[in-house]
Amino acid sequence: MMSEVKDFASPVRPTWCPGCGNFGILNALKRALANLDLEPHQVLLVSGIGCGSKLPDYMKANGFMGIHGRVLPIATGAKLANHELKVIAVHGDGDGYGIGGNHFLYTMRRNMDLVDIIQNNQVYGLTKGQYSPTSERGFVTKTSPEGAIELAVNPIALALAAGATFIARGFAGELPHLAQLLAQAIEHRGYALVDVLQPCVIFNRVNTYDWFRARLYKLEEEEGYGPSNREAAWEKAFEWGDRIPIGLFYQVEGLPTYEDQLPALRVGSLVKQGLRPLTPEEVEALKQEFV
Amino acid sequence: MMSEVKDFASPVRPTWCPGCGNFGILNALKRALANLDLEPHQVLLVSGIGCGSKLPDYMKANGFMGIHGRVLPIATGAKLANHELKVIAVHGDGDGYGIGGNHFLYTMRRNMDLVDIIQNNQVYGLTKGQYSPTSERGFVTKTSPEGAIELAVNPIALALAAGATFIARGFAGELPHLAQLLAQAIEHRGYALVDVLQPCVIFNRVNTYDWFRARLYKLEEEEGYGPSNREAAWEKAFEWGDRIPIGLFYQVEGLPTYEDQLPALRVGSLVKQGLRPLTPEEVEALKQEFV
Amino acid sequence: MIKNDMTFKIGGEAGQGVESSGAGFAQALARGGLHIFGLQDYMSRIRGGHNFYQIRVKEEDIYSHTDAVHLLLALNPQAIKEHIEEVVEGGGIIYDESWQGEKRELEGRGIVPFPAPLKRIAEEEGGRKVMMNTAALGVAAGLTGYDFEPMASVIEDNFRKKGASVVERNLKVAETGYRFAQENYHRFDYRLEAIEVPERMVINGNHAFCLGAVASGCRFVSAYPMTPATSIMEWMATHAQRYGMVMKHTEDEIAAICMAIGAAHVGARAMTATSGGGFSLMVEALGLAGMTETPLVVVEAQRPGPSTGLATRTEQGDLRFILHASQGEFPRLILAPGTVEECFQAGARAFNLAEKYQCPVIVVLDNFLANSLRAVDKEAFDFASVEIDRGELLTSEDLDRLESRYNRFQFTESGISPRAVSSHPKAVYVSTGNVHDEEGHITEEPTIRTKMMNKKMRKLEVARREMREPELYGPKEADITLLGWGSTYGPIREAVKALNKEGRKVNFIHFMDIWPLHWEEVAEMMERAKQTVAVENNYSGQMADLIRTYTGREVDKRILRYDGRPFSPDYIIAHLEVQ
Amino acid sequence: MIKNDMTFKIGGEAGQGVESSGAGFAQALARGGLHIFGLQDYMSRIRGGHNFYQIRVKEEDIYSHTDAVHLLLALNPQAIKEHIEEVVEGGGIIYDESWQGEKRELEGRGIVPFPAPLKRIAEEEGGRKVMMNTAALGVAAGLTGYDFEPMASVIEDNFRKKGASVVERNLKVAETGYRFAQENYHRFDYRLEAIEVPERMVINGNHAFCLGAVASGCRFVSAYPMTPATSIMEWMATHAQRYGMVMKHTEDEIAAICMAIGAAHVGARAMTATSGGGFSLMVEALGLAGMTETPLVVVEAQRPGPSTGLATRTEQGDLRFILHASQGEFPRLILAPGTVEECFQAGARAFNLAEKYQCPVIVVLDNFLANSLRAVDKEAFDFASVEIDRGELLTSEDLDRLESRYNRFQFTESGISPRAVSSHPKAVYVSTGNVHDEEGHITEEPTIRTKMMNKKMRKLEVARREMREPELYGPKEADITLLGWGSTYGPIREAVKALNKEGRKVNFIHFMDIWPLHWEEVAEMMERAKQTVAVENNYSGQMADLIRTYTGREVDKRILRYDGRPFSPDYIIAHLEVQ
Ligand SMILES: Cc1ncc(C[n+]2csc(CCOP(=O)(O)OP(=O)(O)O)c2C)c(N)n1
Ligand SMILES: Cc1ncc(C[n+]2csc(CCOP(=O)(O)OP(=O)(O)O)c2C)c(N)n1
Ligand code: SF4
Ligand code: SF4
Ligand SMILES: [Mg+2]
Ligand SMILES: [Mg+2]
Repeated sequence: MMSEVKDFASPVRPTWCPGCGNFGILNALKRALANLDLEPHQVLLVSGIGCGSKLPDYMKANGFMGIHGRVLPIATGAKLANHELKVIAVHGDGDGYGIGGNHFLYTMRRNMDLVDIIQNNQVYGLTKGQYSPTSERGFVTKTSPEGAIELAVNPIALALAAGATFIARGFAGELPHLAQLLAQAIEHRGYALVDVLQPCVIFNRVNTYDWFRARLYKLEEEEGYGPSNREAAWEKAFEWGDRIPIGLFYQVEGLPTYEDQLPALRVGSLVKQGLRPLTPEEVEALKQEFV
Repeated sequence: MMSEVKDFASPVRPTWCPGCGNFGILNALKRALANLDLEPHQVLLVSGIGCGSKLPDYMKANGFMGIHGRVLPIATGAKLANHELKVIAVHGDGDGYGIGGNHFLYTMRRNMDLVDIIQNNQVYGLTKGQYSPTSERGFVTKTSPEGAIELAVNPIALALAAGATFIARGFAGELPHLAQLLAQAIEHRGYALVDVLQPCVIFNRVNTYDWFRARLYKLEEEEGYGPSNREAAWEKAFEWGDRIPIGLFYQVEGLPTYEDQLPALRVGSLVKQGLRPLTPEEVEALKQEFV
Repeated sequence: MIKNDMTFKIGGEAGQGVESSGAGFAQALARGGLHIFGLQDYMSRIRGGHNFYQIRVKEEDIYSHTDAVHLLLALNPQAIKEHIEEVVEGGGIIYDESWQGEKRELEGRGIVPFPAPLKRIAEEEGGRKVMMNTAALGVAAGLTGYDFEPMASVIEDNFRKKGASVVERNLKVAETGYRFAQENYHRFDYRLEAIEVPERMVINGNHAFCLGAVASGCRFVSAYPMTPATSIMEWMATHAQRYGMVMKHTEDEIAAICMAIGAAHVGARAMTATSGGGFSLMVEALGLAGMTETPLVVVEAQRPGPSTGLATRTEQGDLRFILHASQGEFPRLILAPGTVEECFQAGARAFNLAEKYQCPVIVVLDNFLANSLRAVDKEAFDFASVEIDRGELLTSEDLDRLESRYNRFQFTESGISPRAVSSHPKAVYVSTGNVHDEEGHITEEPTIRTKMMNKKMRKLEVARREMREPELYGPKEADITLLGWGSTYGPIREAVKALNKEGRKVNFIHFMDIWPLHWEEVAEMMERAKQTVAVENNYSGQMADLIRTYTGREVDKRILRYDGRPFSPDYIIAHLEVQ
Repeated sequence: MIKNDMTFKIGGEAGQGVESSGAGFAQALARGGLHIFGLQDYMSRIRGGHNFYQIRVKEEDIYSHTDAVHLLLALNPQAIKEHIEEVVEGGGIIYDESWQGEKRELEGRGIVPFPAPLKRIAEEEGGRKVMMNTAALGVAAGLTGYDFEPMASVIEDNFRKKGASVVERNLKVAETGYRFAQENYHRFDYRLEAIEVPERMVINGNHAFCLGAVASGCRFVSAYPMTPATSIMEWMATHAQRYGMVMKHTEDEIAAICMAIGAAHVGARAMTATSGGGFSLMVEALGLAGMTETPLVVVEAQRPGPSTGLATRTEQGDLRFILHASQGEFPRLILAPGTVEECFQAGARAFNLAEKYQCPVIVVLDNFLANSLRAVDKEAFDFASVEIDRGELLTSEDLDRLESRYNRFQFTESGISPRAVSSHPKAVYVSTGNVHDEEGHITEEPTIRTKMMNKKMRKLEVARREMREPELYGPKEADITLLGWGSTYGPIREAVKALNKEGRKVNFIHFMDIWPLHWEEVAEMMERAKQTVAVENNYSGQMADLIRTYTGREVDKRILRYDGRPFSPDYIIAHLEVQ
């Protein structure tokens, strides 16, 4: 039985604003999972707090909506305990690059086998429009009334510096392309970042669908660009102006994931191993350590 | 009256182990301050928790020893309230790149006018030898009995990705060179990272003085290398093997600091502005907003 | 005919401007000299769902909403479904004429239907459907016979920033609605009439706190957005430049409190504001402020927990947490204002208390108090009486004269050690979260530890003297004594008033300062009371437990509400009856 | 001649191996069939300063150290200065022969001086000065007439990892010291003699907890180092592979608790361990576990606060904090074991309780209990009785048979909703920290909120039934009843024993389970007691306050210690006298 997009349909109607970029992400994700023939129970979506982080409620799949900024450690714990699950993190730019920034760095260093989808609307949506880590300089919000004065986070550059093994950027307005990127990310063994440009039609009146459409181009279509060159990726990471690249910036394959390197997991996932009383020999060995 | 190294002498004797790299850092810092003719009351040292973070107790200068990992926000608050103080953060690699990693990213993005000295011994000293974010792969400790399996943090690369305007690496065993770097960092307007390789003679038996001496070379002496080229710095950032560079990797001058961009600070520091009752006009204006 | 005593309710979905028009209407009523209480209710989403705004209006000062609705402004059909039960007989509902089938049901219930061409007016006169809210307000004003003038002035003020055309179109929409009502409706029992009084402010708890804070010289605010505290940092952001403040939106709440500690350490009056989830992240640094004796003000605006809970709703579930947050023991002061006046005072008092006792001061609000609007006389906020008292803070001149070594943490009888902020050559010292000696250096000496702990804790005894005793409202002698703290003040007060009017003998003890308290006084108050009933917006009755801990007296009954909704006087009265 | 009843104290600076040799010696005594209690005391530094290790030894089971020292092993001159006052008349001090001027002072106090060539033996026989500690142990064994055999076996075991040469050199050093003592010393009143008993374990609270946890199937540990909890994660790290566990040293404590939540959510028995400062950072996620009903075990090994406080010392200052940590209200279970046996049991019980009640279980330790060594019979840890009870956990087979929709948060009478872990096609659901309905979806419905809150809180009532009642030690009838919780068990028990021996009538109520409790039982116990005295290692008497909150009974007296040092029986007795 092949799985289909509709298998991932939730009974809950999204509360997102009409036109919100999150619809595109939701649909692309369903499509990617269906294309890979995954079923809802094989997937665990972990999210945080924010508009985008409500996604797991709007999709049929195992879901855990945690607290703001802590998506990656929760996802990591779940993956380490049951590495047979496809664990997909999905959260906003504030959640992922802001309050959760350190977990982001650490998860990349570990090469945890997770997909990390960032709903990057360059603003705090759910709290009604404050500037976010990816807001551009000068972006006026309620907490930056004279315009943001911090350099915007560059997730691609950071990911390169931190050793991520799969680094991509998608656009919520380009469903097939995004679905394709997500499928690649899910298939990648190791940490996979998919930063998704996600228009917020309410609080970000600068980086709109049109604004992006006028600037975006696909790396796949860029003459001579391949995702295996760290230096080239580093250069592309800073391209954010008249032209903005989407697609796969960088990928290294074949590196061991964190889970691969844990001896206790070689015999199967922790959850599969189940629980059993210690054998008398084990008990004796434990006691003997202290005799 | 010129200030001298001994002006910075504290009555407290350091509790560091004999031979600890922190002695070199302490002495270099005193020398840098004296060379710049700064006096103890003009400086505020902010530290966290760790062996190295005890430094402010061992030096005469204003000091605030906070909690583990939160050095940079405390330093930032102090600097924003009194930007006439030279605020110098000093903390371990676990404190700064580990638990405090996100504050590190943010402080760089802000270009806060702070000096950030990291006592990088590649291990947790005070808690008696667990691996740290900068521990090399395979490093065996009590929490990595089979060797660390995370990619070591690359502070130089991260700093480049996050937009730091001054990025340097020193060595605790090279006092004059380190003192010189620290003086440059203190004079730099904006955020200045000085990652200091600091041998821990107790818990790091790999990265010893000798190990470093056999590998270190100075960027200043490197033919054709200048600190103004981000691409060149990016390349050097990954050099960690038979040759390891120390010195100034990267510097951009002339960018506004965070404090420069805050309108309320133009008339002087918050602390200088003092406290006064509101004028009747101000009171009326405030009330009128709600009428 | 009932004059100047009614409740409006505006209902619709997020994005229809329920809150902004509700708040605007409240202000228009206040400009007409009427007292108002405005209650905001919205879901945790940006568009859609169901929100309402409820405005109670009266000639006398009022402290709370009440449940009965006299005029419902339904911005969509769902609003009728949601609220029809609340509308009294003889009350009315304004709705768009296009909706079918409402009329009969309303009439069956004795509710007067007021269908009006809201959508048409909005689109034709304003050019945007979203102006239905303005149209409905116009209709409501017309229907109740209220002056158009105050409404026009509010529209002008509120839309000014968006440009003259927006102002004009809104005015036209409102006016058309107003005229439509006057021309078409004839029977409605409720009327409003502007009266002559001095100017009034319409303000919520968060903003009232901000005014107090600015008055007392707040210089530094670092915070991270979290409902319902966010409007504090947002207000501070827009006022930072003019009032010489820095407002820093930080990377998280840990950074927020730490920056405030850094700023306070070097001498700026500093604060942060958050809700329970953010406060959870601040807990470690709160202890640092305790240990380093850093003056720090923290606003904790509660919402229902645990965890994310109900993000846009109200609860008083964090009291015990706030009281005990962080490892170890250290002095902290806790204020829990109950009205906008007390919020203003808390803003003004908090920084003095923090600097005098060199410790964290936590101001406990909640969504209900933070967001509800009340009209108060401009004089209710007594700026002139706000004194800035920095306690034992050594000036530069004091320090110049200093002969002996400066001991930042000197053992003193009061427990308060004269404070110098970093930057004077004679007062160069270290502060640390480790146990330290008088000079500030790290020590592990047991006797110093004990002495330092005692020194710090003595500050609480001194502070206790200036904490406000619980306040008694109502008759001295009563059969029932209600107990409340913080934001429940309004609903309880109104319940007590109503009950006594009915001939019952009920009074009310309101705790606005929570820690430290003179517990003997509280014990005496409890002793004098016949039957005590705690009224708390939480599951367990946290204040009741606190009273038992420190007085030994068990509260006789607890009326607890923890569904995320605030108490109303009606709710309290109803639950008082069922024993 | 006093046989098998004495206290050793080894003093020196960090880096001299005070702790390792103390622990080794303790083990050697236990191998000789003696009971020991080993108290560790060290400063927060890696080298230098002053540390000591104190070993009390006796033929009967002992639960605590006592103050009197009978033989001091001074590894440096400072050790004599620090501890001379504690040495009894007739006791002795072993020190290096090179130190001058000690002899006369000792003799003046009736202390026997035992100068020995410690340094020379260490350097000549062992090749390293640091082996002075081994030399001193050898001397001590020789002096007290203890068998050399058990000591040799411990040296062999402990140094095996470092290679045969290190073992051999240590053995030679010890033996030389041993012989030196036997040949040179003749008068000393204290003697030790090995006796025949079954094998005993020498273990501290942290490791005892680990054994219990592993026995009950702990599969996942994520933690960040923090004294005094670190040895838990370190022990787990070295045992992970063999016992099928993952131990993750995380980036911080927030990640630590969150990873454990993630692991627990998908079905692994998961825990984290920290001290107060790290627990502060876990507070937000603790509430998440509460809201999502995730089974989670958290060890909180206390040390003196606030803030960094005294990092290597002991206190019981976090009880109220732990009880109320995180915004809002949710069920949590709190265990506070008092002995290594109870630590083992807590390890074994915690995971069952967490899974049965689907909530966080917090095990409260402190530095004193975490690090003190005690000898116990191997049978004292009853692995065979450890049952794994996962509560209402639906198996794959249960789910295969499921006919209806799976409701993860079903309303049930017990409050416990049958749990399925993510990965079964018939139980695909969402969990959230928001208020949610039975299925797990986010809701803001007030009635569902109230019902869900009630459902969750009902679990506490069920759990209460299996919580352990406070335990009475000593005579049923007594003039004084001491009250304690957690780690004070040992010292209080020994004090009670001693007092009754003297003819006083004293008993003791020990709380090892803290929350939830049958408070009526506690009230009755309090009722039966004549004079009650709380003995707590904190400033305010937190348990005494708790008792008052839930029973209304005020404790008559509080003996409080908060200088970072543990109680000894002597201390308690002395403070009981001064009224
Ligand atoms: C600890 C904590 N602090 C603050 C909040 C309030 N909060 C909820 S969502 C959010 C930010 C949302 O921005 P983002 O992550 O970019 O998500 P978006 O809404 O834009 O999708 C904040 C600050 C919270 N829930 N928890
Ligand atoms: C919140 C918190 N967690 C854990 C600790 C315990 N702790 C103290 S220092 C330290 C790490 C020290 O490593 P590093 O920062 O590299 O400093 P070093 O000792 O190596 O100089 C830790 C984990 C703490 N003090 N606070
Ligand atoms: S506020 Fe923005 S991000 Fe949130 S749902 Fe609406 S459009 Fe989407
Ligand atoms: S343990 Fe290492 S870092 Fe700490 S004082 Fe000793 S040598 Fe220095
Ligand atoms: Mg966002
Ligand atoms: Mg380190």
